[in-house]
Amino acid sequence: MYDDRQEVLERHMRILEAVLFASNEPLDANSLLPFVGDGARVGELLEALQQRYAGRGVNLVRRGDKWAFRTADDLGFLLRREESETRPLSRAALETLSIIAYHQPATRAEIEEVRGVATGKGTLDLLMEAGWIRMRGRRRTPGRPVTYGTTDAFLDHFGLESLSDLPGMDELKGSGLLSGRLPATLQIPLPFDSALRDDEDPLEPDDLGSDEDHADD
Amino acid sequence: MYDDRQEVLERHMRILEAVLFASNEPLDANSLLPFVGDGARVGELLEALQQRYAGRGVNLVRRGDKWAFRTADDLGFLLRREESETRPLSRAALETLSIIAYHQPATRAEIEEVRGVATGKGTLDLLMEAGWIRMRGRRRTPGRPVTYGTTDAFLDHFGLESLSDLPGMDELKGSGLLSGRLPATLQIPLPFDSALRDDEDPLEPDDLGSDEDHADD
Amino acid sequence: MTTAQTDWFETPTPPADEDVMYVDVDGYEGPLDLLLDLARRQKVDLAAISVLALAEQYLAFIETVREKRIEVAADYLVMAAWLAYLKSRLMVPQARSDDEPSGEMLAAMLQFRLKRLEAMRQAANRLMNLPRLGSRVYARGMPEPMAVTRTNIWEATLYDLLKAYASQRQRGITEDYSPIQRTVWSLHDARDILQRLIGESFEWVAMDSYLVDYLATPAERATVRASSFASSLELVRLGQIDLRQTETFGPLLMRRHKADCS
Repeated sequence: MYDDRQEVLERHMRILEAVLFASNEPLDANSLLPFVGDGARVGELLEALQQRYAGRGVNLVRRGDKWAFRTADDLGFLLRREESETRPLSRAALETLSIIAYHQPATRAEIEEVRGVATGKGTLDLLMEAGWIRMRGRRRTPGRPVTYGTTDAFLDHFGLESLSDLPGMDELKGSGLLSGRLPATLQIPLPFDSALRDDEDPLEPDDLGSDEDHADD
Repeated sequence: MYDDRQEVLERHMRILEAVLFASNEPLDANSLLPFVGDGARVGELLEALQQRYAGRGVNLVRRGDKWAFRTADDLGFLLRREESETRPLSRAALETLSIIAYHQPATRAEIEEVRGVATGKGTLDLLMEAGWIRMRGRRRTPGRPVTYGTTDAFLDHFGLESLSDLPGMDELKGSGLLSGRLPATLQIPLPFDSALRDDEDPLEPDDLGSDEDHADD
Repeated sequence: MTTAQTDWFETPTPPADEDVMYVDVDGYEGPLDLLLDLARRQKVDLAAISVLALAEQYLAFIETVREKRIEVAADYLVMAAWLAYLKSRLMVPQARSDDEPSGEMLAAMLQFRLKRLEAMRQAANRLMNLPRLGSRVYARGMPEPMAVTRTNIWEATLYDLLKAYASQRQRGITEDYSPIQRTVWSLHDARDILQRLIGESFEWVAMDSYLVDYLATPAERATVRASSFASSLELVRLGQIDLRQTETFGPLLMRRHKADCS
């Protein structure tokens, strides 16, 4: 009986291993489920598989809700390739990205408030096109501005398991730089990773046209 | 001493694992050597790595002199998915099919004459693919055009016991599908239902290749 | 981490003081950026900078720039105005009744904003230094994509099939059909014509003889006869003509009614 169970687990792990290895995009538990059958506990299988690959040259990593095989961090120096000259992000785009990452959900006005300068529409477009940010919803304030947040592709690109892994997050929280300490105009929301916050409304159908392309799904 | 050696081997295996995983082409031992250092025995390392992955969902396989990770053969089916989509038949296809049903055996020219427009090859292909029509033979006229007829799958799909169940002129009028005022010259033929008609020759061996797939079986 | 990506962080290398005057405002991403750069040059912790000194440097800087070039973005001027106000608040002791925020509070706000911007810059820098996918971490180099075989299942009902057949068989016919335009003699016209033809003739003449010109067209024959007959009955009723038929299906004879005749 125990052996049977063990055998089924092994078979399921092989299957997940094969599917995740084959894909270069992270996959979530739901899209893996059909491969192993409805009864299987994909979450547990994935964790067991992650254990098995811990310490190897290739690791199973979690990116938000998704999982992917990636080369081990510490081998990066060996694997560095001649990178085809990818255009580095502009300073404006970098700052905007980090403000969205650390302050999300953030409206354009909030981003501008932190940077002290207007954000060109092109900057947000560029980050959306890169698949790193997405429109999350609308802030329940006058004008109902769109709120921006990061995507799972952002987590994947920067090798983060979740937003709480953002470097320096605790420090920033501790120093109050992410929390509003000063008058209401300076209030800054804490990063918020779940569906919608109290003061957010879902996007409207019209918004979605341009949103869908960038949504992490 | 032994432990040190073991540790070095482990480290080298991790490196090869990562390099082979990230590479976009199979690699041979020589191109792997620089990653682990000149002293290493890449061949032995690769074989050890292959051992380690034997039986897993992903295997290290050798292709000539080169090595690559590949999904285990027995799991290849995981990477194929069949999707079927139910789609309504286009008007052109419906018209062509109905002409073939009533006028069979019908050549393409005859179909076009009834429809009054040219029938794309695609339409006939589609109906063959659906398994509803088949090539019956060749008309004994100049050019020896192929004659088309319906299949048993056609009868099955449309719930007909035989072609004689297709409603005739009076029934079509009775159901309102044909208007009552039609010139006497308009005739609705009785579909011809058996193997070959007097003016038909059997298909030639060359025809059969493409016919067999669509034959009613 | 590629070198290019650190550019923004490294390049605002504190220029020598005399260079400051020649720094193009366009090189700064807004007044806050410029202020942060000026604050960095105080070479103390941002928490310990002298906001008053910072305000003075900014105002002096903007003044210099304005002397050299006329256009300075409005943002910079708004900030200059705000800093001038801040300076005055810091220098003039706060009156008791004053509802306005104190100079210290304004200074703290400015300091907070500078620290926050600086923090975000450092965060961006740290983010870009992470082992990023494609720079130090790699995905499978030879992914084995899922092959999807798509099969179409065609759907049609017998009704669709019959409708398609019937409609195309009728298509040509329906197009050819055009209602025949019939010329119809109105009763009124028929009466006028009859009266004109009969005129003052008191001889019995067959109706068809009168109408011979009009009966030549087969399509009109029926309407000409019917309307003329109906009109003749009306004329009889009015006592204008006499009408006689000597045998069944025989010709209809008509003549002008003689008023004095009994």
